[in-house]
Amino acid sequence: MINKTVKDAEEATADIKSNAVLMLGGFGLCGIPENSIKALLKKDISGLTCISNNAGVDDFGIGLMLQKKMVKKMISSYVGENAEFERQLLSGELEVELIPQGTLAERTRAGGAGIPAFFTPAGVGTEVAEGKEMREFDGKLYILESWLKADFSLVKAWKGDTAGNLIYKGTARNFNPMMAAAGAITIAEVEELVPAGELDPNQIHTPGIYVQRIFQGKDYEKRIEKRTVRE
Amino acid sequence: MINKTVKDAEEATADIKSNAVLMLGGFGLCGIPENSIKALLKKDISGLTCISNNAGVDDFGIGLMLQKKMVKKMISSYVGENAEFERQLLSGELEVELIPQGTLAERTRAGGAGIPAFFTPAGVGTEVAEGKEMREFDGKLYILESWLKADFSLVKAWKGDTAGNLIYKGTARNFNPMMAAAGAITIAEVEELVPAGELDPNQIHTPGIYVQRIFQGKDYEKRIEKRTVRE
Amino acid sequence: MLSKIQIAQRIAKEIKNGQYINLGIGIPTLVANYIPDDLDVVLQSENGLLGIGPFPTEDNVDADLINAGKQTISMVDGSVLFSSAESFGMIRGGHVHLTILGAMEVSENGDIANWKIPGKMVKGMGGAMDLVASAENIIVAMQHCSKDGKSKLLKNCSLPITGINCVKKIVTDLAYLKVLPEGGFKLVERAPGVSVEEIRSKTEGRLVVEGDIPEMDL
Amino acid sequence: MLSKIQIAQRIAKEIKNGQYINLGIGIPTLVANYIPDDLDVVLQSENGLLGIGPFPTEDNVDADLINAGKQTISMVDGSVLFSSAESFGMIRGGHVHLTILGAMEVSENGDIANWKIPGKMVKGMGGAMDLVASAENIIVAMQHCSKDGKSKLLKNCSLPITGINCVKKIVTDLAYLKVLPEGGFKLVERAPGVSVEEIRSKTEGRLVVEGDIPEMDL
Repeated sequence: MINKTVKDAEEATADIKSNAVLMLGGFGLCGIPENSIKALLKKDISGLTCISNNAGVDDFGIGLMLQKKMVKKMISSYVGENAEFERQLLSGELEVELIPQGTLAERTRAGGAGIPAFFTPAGVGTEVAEGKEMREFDGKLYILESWLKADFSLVKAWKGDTAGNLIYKGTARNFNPMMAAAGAITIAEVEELVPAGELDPNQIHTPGIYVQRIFQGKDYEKRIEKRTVRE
Repeated sequence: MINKTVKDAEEATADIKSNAVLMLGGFGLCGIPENSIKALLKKDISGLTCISNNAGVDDFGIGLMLQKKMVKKMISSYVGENAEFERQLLSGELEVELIPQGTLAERTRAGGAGIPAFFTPAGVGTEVAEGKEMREFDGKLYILESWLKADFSLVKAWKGDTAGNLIYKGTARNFNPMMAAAGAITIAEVEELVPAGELDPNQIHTPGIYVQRIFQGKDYEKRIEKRTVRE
Repeated sequence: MLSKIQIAQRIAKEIKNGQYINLGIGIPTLVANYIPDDLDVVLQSENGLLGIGPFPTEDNVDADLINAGKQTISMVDGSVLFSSAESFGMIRGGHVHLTILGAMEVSENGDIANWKIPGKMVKGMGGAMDLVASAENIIVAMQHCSKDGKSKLLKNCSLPITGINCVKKIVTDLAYLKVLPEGGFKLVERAPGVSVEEIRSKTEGRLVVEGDIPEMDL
Repeated sequence: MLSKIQIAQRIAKEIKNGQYINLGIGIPTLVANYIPDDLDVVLQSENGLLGIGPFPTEDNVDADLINAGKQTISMVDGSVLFSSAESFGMIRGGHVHLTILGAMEVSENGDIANWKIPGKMVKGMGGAMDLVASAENIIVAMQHCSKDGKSKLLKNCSLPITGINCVKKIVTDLAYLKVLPEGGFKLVERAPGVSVEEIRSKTEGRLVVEGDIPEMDL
């Protein structure tokens, strides 16, 4: 079996250069590639395009990359928890493309699965549909959306093996599986890395074929945005 | 949790009528809904359209439905193991639509996922592309294919729970998950039916939302087409 | 006039046995508390969960288990986890029967605006455009008028819209209304103590009133 | 002239470390036996498995574990199972690097025909059209001529085609050839004891011969 293991986040991200297109897994702060983001923050790069459902918060996740002005453009569905983001956007330093969440998920899935374009009903009649081809199927209107791919995809899983097979936990799965498949180089960080053969082949969420580099991350903070408990 | 349990295959298939469009899971004889097929064979119905990757063999699976002349049309990727199939096809009794296997899988996935059409490279320049819209993306040609849906999907899983959540085993997964999602009524038969809550929520292949009826099957034959062992 | 909780209570009565339901942030989330015990329904969270349970106890908080509003949650027996692509496949494919969400404006032909206010920071549409383009039944929970007194039930939406011809029912602090297929808000029930005249005066779009309009039974 | 096993052996030498490979039925399946031990590669079965192992022992035969040729198989450490949609997503998405398959005809511009003979029972294309439309590298394993002596390396395919401009390399019982981007079969190696003249006489399409053509080293 092909061994995808690298030492750490620094080695995994060593060849990510300025102006690269990145996908980053996660929903809010849940399931984000904390180690890879930290490694990027140590690099002197900028002009990045980041495809991620959200943009982190001011002091965590992609928010830290925004603070360092590494990001030229965000492609997201919701970016509302971030003051620095708002400042850069209003000042014109940052470009933002907002995409319906399901369309973002499906365009990413299409990128990994070799589907260059597909029709979806999301956004028909809204500004999202402007300039896009529209067509009717069975009496309902749909717009044509194209695939999304990345130079590098940074994903986070719960467990992984040396062959790159990944298992996510809870709702930390979210965008990670599609992004893993849509990256030319996919870097997976996992909480627990085991030898190939230890994970049940029937219970793997992301087949290792999509993963080029894998490492065991460390010091996960796993911040909670809205800790809510029963009364 | 919504309980989808029915008594058996007869109850599950009771309202399947002549001229219905059916999807049947399985690859060859691996992962086919044996119990539901047996129940259909007891019914006096005909004119069925069957969407299934293969058409069984002469004396098992969909082959038995062909013997009983219940099938008007097969939509498949490969149908080569069946003498009665060949006879009916050559005599004009049976209509056959052949679809590339990946396109069959993706069209079915699209049916379940609300994507009415998508572009795929499979079949460009071949008779499969005849009459279809063709378009170039990034210098490569693709054809437009549409979704597939069914009145009833008959799927087979290894384990299931009363909420309709399914886990498949080995390569018996194949087309079953996409067909489960693409049926207006999806009937799942499982080797082991457990109460909701007993399966790990993180390890379910087909979410119960796609399944309308579930029952524990019996007397599985699991025939092997080509038993091949190490020398 | 209904409180937010009463709006949620009224909407809860629209839920049918066996439904899969997506609840938006705000009043819609409150609906979960008032679903009758004799109904078996399943709540979907579009970030990848079917079967939302109650908020966790302090000991069971798990950073890897949140809802679409980013709150920590729990699961129930029969819950299932999946990816965002699978989740929106469910939504677009019509497997989620009912979506309940808030709105800034609804038009008399069922258009909804709830994601963007010109001149204010845009946060994004999240999953709202997918949800309103997909579910067979969409119920809006909102105040009848904005804070500055303007009707939110309009002839045409003035704000950038989220989806067209999609809203089926609206429950406000004043009334329960259905959007007619041919256009127009059909008044179905009045909030206790609220007159048809008041509802009419606060509804900019075409209001259809036929016969006696009963008060809500909460 | 090469035996089927020798064709498989020659093709095996084209495999590179780290590749994910799909092997078709027939000679391509034999290739698995000759992959050098020092290479780490993964074999894909398009019915839903990455990491095909050897055929099972009698005790380990499992009806729920077959390859795309419907033979019982085994798995290896690191294997993973998935659906047909995921499987062909991998194929179309270019994640499977190399496809090795048989053919009835190949044209000098890389078209392949291998699924249908007019007048005979059509069995279907299975996954072949997806595979040839997708992989960056496609190697054909076949006899140079049909049983009745006709060349299978043609100017244009006469049979219904499976895919266009896709075949990159061909290994036959007589030769190893590359399909040139501008069209034509470039002769790279001769089978032991086979002359360039024999290959030329049995190749209907444009054969490109440059310099000395070495014999294969098997």
